[in-house]
Amino acid sequence: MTIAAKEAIGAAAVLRIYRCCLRIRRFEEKVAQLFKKGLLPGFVHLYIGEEAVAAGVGAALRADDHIVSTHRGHGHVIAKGGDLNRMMAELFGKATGYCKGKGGSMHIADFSIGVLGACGIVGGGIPIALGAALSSATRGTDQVAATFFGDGAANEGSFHESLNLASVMSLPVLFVCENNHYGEFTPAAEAMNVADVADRAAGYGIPGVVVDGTDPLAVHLAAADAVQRGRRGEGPTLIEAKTHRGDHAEGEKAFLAGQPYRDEQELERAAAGDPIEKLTADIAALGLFEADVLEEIDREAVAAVEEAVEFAQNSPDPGPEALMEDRWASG
Amino acid sequence: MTIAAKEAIGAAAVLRIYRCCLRIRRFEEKVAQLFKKGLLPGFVHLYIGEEAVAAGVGAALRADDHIVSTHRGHGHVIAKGGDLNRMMAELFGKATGYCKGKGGSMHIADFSIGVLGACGIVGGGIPIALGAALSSATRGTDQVAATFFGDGAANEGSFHESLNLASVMSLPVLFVCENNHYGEFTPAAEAMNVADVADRAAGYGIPGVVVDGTDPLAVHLAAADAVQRGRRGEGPTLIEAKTHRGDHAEGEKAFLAGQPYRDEQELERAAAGDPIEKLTADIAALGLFEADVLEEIDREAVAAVEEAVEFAQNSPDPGPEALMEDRWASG
Amino acid sequence: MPPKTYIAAIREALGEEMGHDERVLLIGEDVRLGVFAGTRGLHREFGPGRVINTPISELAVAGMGVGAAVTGLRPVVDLMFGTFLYLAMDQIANQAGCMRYMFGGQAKVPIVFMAQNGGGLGAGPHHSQPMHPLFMNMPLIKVVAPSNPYDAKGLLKAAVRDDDPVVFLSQLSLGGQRADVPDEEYTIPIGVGDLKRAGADVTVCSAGLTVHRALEAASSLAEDGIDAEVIDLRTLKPWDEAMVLESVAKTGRFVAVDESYPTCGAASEWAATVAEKAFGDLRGPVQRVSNRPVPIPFSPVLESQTIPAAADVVDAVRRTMARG
Amino acid sequence: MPPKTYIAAIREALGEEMGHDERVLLIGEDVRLGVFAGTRGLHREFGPGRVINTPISELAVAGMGVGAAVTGLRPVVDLMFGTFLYLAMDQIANQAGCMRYMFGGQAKVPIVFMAQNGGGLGAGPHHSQPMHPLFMNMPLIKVVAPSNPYDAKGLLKAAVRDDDPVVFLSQLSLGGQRADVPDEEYTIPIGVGDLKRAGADVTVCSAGLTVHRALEAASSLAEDGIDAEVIDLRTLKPWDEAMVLESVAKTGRFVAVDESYPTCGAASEWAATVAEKAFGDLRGPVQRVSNRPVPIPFSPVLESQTIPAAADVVDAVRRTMARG
Ligand SMILES: Cc1ncc(C[n+]2csc(CCOP(=O)(O)OP(=O)(O)O)c2C)c(N)n1
Ligand SMILES: Cc1ncc(C[n+]2csc(CCOP(=O)(O)OP(=O)(O)O)c2C)c(N)n1
Ligand SMILES: [Mg+2]
Ligand SMILES: [Mg+2]
Repeated sequence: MTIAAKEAIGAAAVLRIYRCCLRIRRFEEKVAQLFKKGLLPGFVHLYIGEEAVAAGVGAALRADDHIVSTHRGHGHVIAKGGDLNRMMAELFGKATGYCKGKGGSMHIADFSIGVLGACGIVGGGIPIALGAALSSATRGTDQVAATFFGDGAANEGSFHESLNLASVMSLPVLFVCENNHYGEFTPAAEAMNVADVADRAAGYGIPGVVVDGTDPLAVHLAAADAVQRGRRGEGPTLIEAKTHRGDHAEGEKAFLAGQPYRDEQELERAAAGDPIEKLTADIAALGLFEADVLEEIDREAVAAVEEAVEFAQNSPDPGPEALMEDRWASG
Repeated sequence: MTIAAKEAIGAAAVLRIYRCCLRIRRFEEKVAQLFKKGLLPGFVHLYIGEEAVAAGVGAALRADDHIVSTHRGHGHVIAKGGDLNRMMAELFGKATGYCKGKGGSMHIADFSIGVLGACGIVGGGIPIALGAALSSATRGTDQVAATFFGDGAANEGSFHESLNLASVMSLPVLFVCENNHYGEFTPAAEAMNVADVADRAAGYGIPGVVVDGTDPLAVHLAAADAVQRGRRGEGPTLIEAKTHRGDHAEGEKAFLAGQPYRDEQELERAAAGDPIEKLTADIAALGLFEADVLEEIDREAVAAVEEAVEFAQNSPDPGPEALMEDRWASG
Repeated sequence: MPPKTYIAAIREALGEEMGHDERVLLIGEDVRLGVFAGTRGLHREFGPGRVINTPISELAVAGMGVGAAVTGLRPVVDLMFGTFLYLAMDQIANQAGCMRYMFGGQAKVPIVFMAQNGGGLGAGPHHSQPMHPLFMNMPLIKVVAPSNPYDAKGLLKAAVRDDDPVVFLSQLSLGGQRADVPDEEYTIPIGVGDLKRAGADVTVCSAGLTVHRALEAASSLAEDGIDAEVIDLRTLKPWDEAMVLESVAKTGRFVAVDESYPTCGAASEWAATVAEKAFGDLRGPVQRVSNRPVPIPFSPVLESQTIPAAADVVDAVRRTMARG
Repeated sequence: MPPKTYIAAIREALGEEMGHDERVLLIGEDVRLGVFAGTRGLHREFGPGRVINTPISELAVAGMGVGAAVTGLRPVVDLMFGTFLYLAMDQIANQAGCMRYMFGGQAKVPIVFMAQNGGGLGAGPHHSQPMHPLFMNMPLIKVVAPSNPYDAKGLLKAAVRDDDPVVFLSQLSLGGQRADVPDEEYTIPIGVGDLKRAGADVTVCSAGLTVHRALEAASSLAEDGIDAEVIDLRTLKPWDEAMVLESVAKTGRFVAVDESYPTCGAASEWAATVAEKAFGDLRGPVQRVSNRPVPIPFSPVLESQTIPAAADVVDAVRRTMARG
């Protein structure tokens, strides 16, 4: 995408996207450290390398739009404006966490900002976004719902059924496929016989767009288009963002005992495709902000993450009374 | 399709297809009568109008190939060479039936001729065909597996997962979509936003073919191609046969209490698209057989169906000992 | 007021709740024409925005319902036959059944999953399997199974108003039942059983179709001087333990009758609870009457042998009376 | 011979069976690298035709396994976590679980579905729900749940050789266990329990992880002079009723301990059966120890409170000893 195309985005949105990328990156780097120290229970999947997707889409959404997230979901929550303290506390399993310690890394939700929850079931969150979109359609608002999922999830039945259902109901849904080329340790190229997940959109009669998922502003423009279609009542869009992740899950190297699974080219492409570098270069090319503005944003992000760790570590574990709470909404 | 293209089929195959169509038609007409008389329990879905699909595909298969069938499955069984007596007895729930009365109309199977069973779960049979194909691939034979399913089933997750899985494994599977334009009482046009189910094949990197599903010889040619691809190790094919059915299920008019659901055009198209008439015309155009040959085939079919009814009616109900039999293959 | 059928009662419940509360939507395959679950006519009344006729996609349809529920609607998702719920199980068990708790109380999931449960139709295994024990085992799913038109209406209305996920299981084998069903507003609270017949000698506990078999059995036992108390639980989870335990305290004998597979079935739960909590009251062994452990066969002759019959209940009562 | 881990035992069983019988295939997501279910290394040994690494498509993968089984292969389908089985449920319950019976005995369905069951991982609800009661309820599915490496190997080999569908549930929470596992050929028959500890006062019945909790409880009860007999069922369906009833005939008391949700759980089945068939032997009420009825929470502090602990077993034993 040319830099000219990106000029339309405007300084405020670019700044928002930059801040978001930095917050995600710094948060995740810290989580990696904490995990290595053995401070975080369970499975942890980081969003490092994929920041462009959440940040680009997030900046195209309104506060009252909904998102549904995945096992690799920290970035989505941050992009929707989530609270780092409560997210970090949740990763520690603390009572002050988003889910009071009951959900953990794979189940962060913040209903107050439209985050309908991360999901440990691959593809499990996709149809839930249709329901959020149906709600807004029923209420007559122009809210949209975005659902994130991986290349691997695109082979689940829920993907197919959901794209078709959203299409025939013309629901305002953004299907955001984060194609990081692997589902766990299986290359996408082995798990599907087409180069682009976006090609599947044609089978549902909806637009399918491939975008560089390491380019935050490119993702943003694609998302903004799709959001506009949704708000205008023109139905869903499938956006496939080609991106790269680090490890599938923290601790995987020990766990795989040295078995390799990513090819050299992919590792090189991943290294070359840092979304923050790309965004920094774009910002320079657009002549928007000086380096010190960006540095200040980074410092803020680092500080916010430090605060989050402190908040989490100083928070209490859930008490025994918590075990049987939060079960029923009715009597 | 031009008549010239059909010349390659050869007299024997054409005769087989004609015989098959007639056997299906006469069988189903009789079943309709029996159902009306209240002699058949449960739900019964007839294949009248769709004979071209089973007959055309069936004649492209070898005896050792496998098929997986649907709730609308009588025609598939006949096309694979099934025994009318045992099928009719099964519809009556008799001990001499294919499944000893335990399956009924929606669960006819004949493993001895490669019919791995009809399936009451829409889309439930699709992945099973992959397993049959995997078996032949594992044994190193060139058997193929055909799985029939409706336009409605093409919106099930199992369709998507199965096409993708067969594609990446390059399994010799014929996915035969019988698009009769309705899933129960919902038009396909409302249940999907594309004109052709075959369009979905591209999303899996496999060929998708639309064929006139009221034209037995056209279906046969498409199926024969797909079978050859499968036998050559070139993987699966999606064949979409556009066809028409009568009622969704026997007794539906009473049941729907007069609520209409098919539009006039569809009814007209259905009336115009009788596969047996089309085939008869083709046979005449090809100059293959005289009318008396065809009449004799019809008489044979009628007689075979009469015999089947007699066999079924003279057969005993399953005895009480049958209830707990056929549960475990192991001890 | 002429008696109404079970299906008409369901239709009335849906119509009334949709009329009261515009957040109530009906979603499912062929809900427009109303295949049988009593949705017929609602499309004309409420239009396609409230009665949503979907493709055949159980998983996405259920999931869309879940998403609608957590964002303020009150969907009723009609999945037609219980066995089709296997396809939607992830959305029911992992999503609807976990969201509130796993999100620390943030989510409210007021959704009803409706389906026809069990056999008696001559429709073969894929349309007949009894599903309720699976849902009973899920910790945060409620399960109701009305045995008659009056309860069907009252329980369905209560289910729609409930703020948690409810699986509403009706039975086509009860479709022909007719009973007086008031046009006036009423609901039946979830979790409260119904004492169908008072008796002194033995407590027979059941739900759904088999309540009728239990009542038949009670009549025939009465001829022999055995006075059975029959409880219709109506709600399978949370079930009315108190009513059952109170009854057993009086009768000292317990028979659980349920149309599901025996192992980990509903009858297992009832029998275990009574044996655990009312041991001191028991004067004979608890007895279970469940389906034979086979996928419901097609042949009506065989099918009728798989589902508990009144005679099976009578035998079970005699077994527990014979002892102690 | 150094002790082997639970996971190594699983790997050995698979390797041996694949070595013996070329019809045995391993199918699943990431079975090539072997995420944890003991499939690691088999790909190198047997190649991609025997160890089939699939896309993330549980339903089709399970269904492909079913189709392979009925056409002469003996697939082992690894579905990773128990909760993912919800997505494959139609193929397990409606297809694998019905085909033989509903086709009148024509089909033989020798398939093993493998998954990690239950909690203890700090992985949150979507990776921790105990699934076994659902499969126990399906009439024609066998369910095994080994509690130690020796049984894991022997039962998995038996499962692979079984001609019917078997759900093989291992537990990551047992992954660290080590025990002597012979290199020599052996199998453990499906359906036969293992008397882990003989005792005179109370029968404690369990399977999987909770067997260890039961044994712990037995040790601590022994200090107080209570002599518990501990049975490891090993197979959850068909389960060894005879062993349990014989034990209860001796002890007169029964405690069922199981890591599943309480309603219609495995403990319900065991308790109901004992109350039904050994009533005359019972000197105190049967007792169940099950999970708390909540989706297994993430926080290890909370999680450890949801799964039966040795102290819960001790309490249950005391409850039943206190009476009668
Ligand atoms: C239904 C289901 N199947 C399998 C898994 C195990 N699993 C967790 S993450 C993952 C890979 C998902 O790949 P993708 O959708 O591409 O997302 P990514 O991890 O690459 O972001 C798998 C298979 C799961 N959590 N849920
Ligand atoms: C999983 C599932 N959902 C719903 C049904 C109910 N049902 C039976 S036939 C049918 C229509 C299927 O339509 P299609 O696949 O087009 O096949 P057709 O009947 O038109 O041949 C439906 C919805 C079912 N049997 N299984
Ligand atoms: Mg991926
Ligand atoms: Mg159709």
